[in-house]
Amino acid sequence: MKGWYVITNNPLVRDKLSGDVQVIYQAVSFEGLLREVRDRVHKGNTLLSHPLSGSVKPRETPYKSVIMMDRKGAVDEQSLALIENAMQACLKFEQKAGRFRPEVDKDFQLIDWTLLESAISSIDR
Amino acid sequence: MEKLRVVHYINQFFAQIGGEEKADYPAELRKGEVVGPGMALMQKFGDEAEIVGTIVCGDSYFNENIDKATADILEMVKSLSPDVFVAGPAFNAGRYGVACGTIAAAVQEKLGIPAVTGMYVENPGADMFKNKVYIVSTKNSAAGMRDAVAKLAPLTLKLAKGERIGASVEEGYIPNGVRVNFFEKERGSARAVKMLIKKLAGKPFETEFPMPVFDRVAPNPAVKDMAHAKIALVTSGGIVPKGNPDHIESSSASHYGEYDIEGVMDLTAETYETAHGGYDPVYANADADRVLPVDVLRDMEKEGKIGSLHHLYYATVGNGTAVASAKKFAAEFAKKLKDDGVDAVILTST
Amino acid sequence: MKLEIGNIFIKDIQFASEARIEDGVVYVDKAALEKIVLEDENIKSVTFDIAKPGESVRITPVKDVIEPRVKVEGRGGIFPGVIAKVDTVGSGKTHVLKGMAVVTAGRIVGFQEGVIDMTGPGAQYTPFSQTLNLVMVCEPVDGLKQHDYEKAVRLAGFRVAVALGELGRNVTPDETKVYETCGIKEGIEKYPDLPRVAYVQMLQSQGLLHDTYVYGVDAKQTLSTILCPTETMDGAIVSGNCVSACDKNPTYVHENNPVVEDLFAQHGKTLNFVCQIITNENVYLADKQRSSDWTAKMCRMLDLDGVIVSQEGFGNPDTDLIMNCKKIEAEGVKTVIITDEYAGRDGKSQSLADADAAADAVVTGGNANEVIILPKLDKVIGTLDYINKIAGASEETLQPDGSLKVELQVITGATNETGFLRLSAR
Amino acid sequence: MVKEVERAGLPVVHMCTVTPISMTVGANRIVPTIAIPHPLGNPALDPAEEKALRRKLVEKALTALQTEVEDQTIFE
Repeated sequence: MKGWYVITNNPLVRDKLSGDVQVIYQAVSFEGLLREVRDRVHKGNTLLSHPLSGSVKPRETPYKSVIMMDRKGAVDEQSLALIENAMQACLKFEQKAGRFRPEVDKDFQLIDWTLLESAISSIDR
Repeated sequence: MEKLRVVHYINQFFAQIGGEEKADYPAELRKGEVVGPGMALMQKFGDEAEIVGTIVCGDSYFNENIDKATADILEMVKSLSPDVFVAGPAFNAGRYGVACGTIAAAVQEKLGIPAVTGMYVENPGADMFKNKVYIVSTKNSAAGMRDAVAKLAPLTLKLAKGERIGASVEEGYIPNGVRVNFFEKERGSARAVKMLIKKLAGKPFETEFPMPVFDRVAPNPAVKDMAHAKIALVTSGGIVPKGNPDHIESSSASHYGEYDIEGVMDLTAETYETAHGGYDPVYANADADRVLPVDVLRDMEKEGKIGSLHHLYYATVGNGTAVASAKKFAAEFAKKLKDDGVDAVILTST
Repeated sequence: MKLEIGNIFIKDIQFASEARIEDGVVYVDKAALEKIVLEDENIKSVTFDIAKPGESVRITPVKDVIEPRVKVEGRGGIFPGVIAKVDTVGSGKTHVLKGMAVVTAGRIVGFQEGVIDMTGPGAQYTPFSQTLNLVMVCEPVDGLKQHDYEKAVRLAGFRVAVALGELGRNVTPDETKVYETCGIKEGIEKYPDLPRVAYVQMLQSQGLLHDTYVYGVDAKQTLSTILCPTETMDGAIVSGNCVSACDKNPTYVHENNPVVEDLFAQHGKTLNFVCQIITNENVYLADKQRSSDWTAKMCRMLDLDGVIVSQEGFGNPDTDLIMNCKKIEAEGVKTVIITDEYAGRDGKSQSLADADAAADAVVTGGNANEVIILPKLDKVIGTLDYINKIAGASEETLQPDGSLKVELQVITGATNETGFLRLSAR
Repeated sequence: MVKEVERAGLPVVHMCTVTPISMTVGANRIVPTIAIPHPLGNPALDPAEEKALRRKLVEKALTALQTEVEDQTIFE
């Protein structure tokens, strides 16, 4: 499949994937990343992976990686509903990201990476 | 132990003053008196609480003098410094229900005294106030008094004591949009099996989590004479005068903006912007006509294609999918538009 | 397929030099179990402890809970494809050490969750306050990667549970229950007037700490498929899921799936329990699409009248749940779905991340954001180091008096979405 | 919101990019627009072309308002 890319705020994902696939890395918050994804959906890009992947709660983990398809044109309804619902869901959780000790940060990065990896392996089949 | 103090509100009918012919009876405080349904409540309160005063007010009087009646009754309630305020129950009496809801909500909000009422689920007051005060669900006529009091009295005591209020099914109030946990008698899987058996048999069943519902409103007749029609603009795209003078919040649509565009021919980057946090604002900030087409409508006004563009427009921020909160204030500005003689509305969304 | 479950009621667990079951007491040989655990060179050390209902004990962070079982007749062994060799299970006879559980605990990642309180207000929210728990805390060898650590602890728990189950092989059960389903044609002939019902179980399958295994196969690499419900009673499905403590399914829940049990209770009476359909909850959207398509298709091909759909986990599985529900209903098959809610601490937020009018019959396990105070308990098994670092906990978690102010989501099983508990919300 | 305006007795046309959402929120007269961040514009065009595009959409909206409908209708 062509035209897909990963958008992430997770440095581990950036480092793991660099060179192999197109990665857009932005050093923003979890919600900042969802906002960026939303703007891209508004431009016609579609989601290939779920923006609420994983059971680690929004605002707990600071990291998020999403796979998108570069596409221009009409807004994809499903992508729009998913990203809007995901942004709504964030508001329900207490802001905890950043309160963990530094070594836990690596764990969050790893979990985010493995969730993404599982989605990428679905594309690569 | 001192008894908890309760003030009770009822209408002219339950005070046995009279029916419709006495509905203009003004608000009256009967200090130390227990009237009508108050007797049944007192019985249920036992030693724990007592009604220290009853306020009687005619339904027409209340609804026709709503501001004065509310203010007067608030004073009466305040003078007795109760621990809790009870209104009704109103069963299916519409104006009584609205009065009970209005005054109970006002007592709670203005005086900080917990309040409760009771009515039939289809009473218009129920929909209007269920999210503001606890409304015990009653039958549709006063024949259900015993049942109503059986739920109302214990909830009143809990509120007076400041105890945790359980889920709607436990306490008997009309669901108020706040999800509260409680333990069912059976585990979830057994409840699911029972629900499925009922659903398969075509019998009524009750979901534990109602999905958001979307009702419909029938379309209004078309505009006959566009060349003389007054057209108004409304947008959920958050277009506001530059600087966002009303501080419309970017996400939660808690209020709306009303802006005068008298003499405004074109929205520019210098004069208008978006307060909406739900989309990339770059394009709307560069030219807000992209969301609110004032420029084009001014041209059409000049050309006589439309009669006129209404001098006020209304703006909210709201995601396409999150509509519930917008309902209340939309009703408010819709009424203003109607009163201002607007013929039709163009509503733009991002 | 017909399976006989022989329950051996366990009244107590004690450490002893000789492992055995006598008069309902399980005597555990710590040294022997330690050897079994340390077979895995990735585990440096293990400590065992016992927590009984009513004791002032808190276990955290919990990884998995497992019920010891042993296959005494019929094909295969417990946890096929994982511990026993691959062979179809679900028939013959199985003995169960009823009333006890093996609980694996220990830090795998720094934000891990899972609290079991054996007493106090927290106890009523977890089913595992009612079981006699043998708790094992495993320490990894230095530098072990999280992947390998998770796997090591997961498998060690199963090995210990199987070893304990083995003690019950020759014990006469206190109670015997028989579970039997029929073939398609047989069922139609036997129960011509009963509605045909299946159980659709959604399995968490997203990646590290979010995985489930079916006969040893990672569920995210599976297509939706059919099981005989008795297969799960022999451990056909095991948990590798350590996140979202309140609504993940520990292996114990798979072995004792309440939907399976309660459908069996009605089997042949008010309904014909045809089969169990398992489907996954992947991250990739096309997978969600495919899996829900297949599930709905099978519901149709099996000529079902109704299904119960259970969910696992938070957030994106809401999308799978609604997809399954919508598509199955569209096939003319009636659904009841079981979920839980994240309605915010005040209960006012939208509970699910997805919704549809087709989901008109919902059972809820309650609001996982609801706040609860857990008083200080005398003993902690595992470590409290992470308790104020887990989901649903926050800075003010640890109160001055030693109590914990947390959301229900930290408690293992609190809002379980197979309907394991009585908790609900309105 | 669109429903409340209709409820007040005013014919209303909903100009919106994602028409299924418009259907869900109960609009009766719907005109599809260009894109979420710029429903009535297209920054890729030059200003005159863009305004012409907007004019066309608004004309469509006026047509919708002048058309009797019985049910939810999308004016493509």
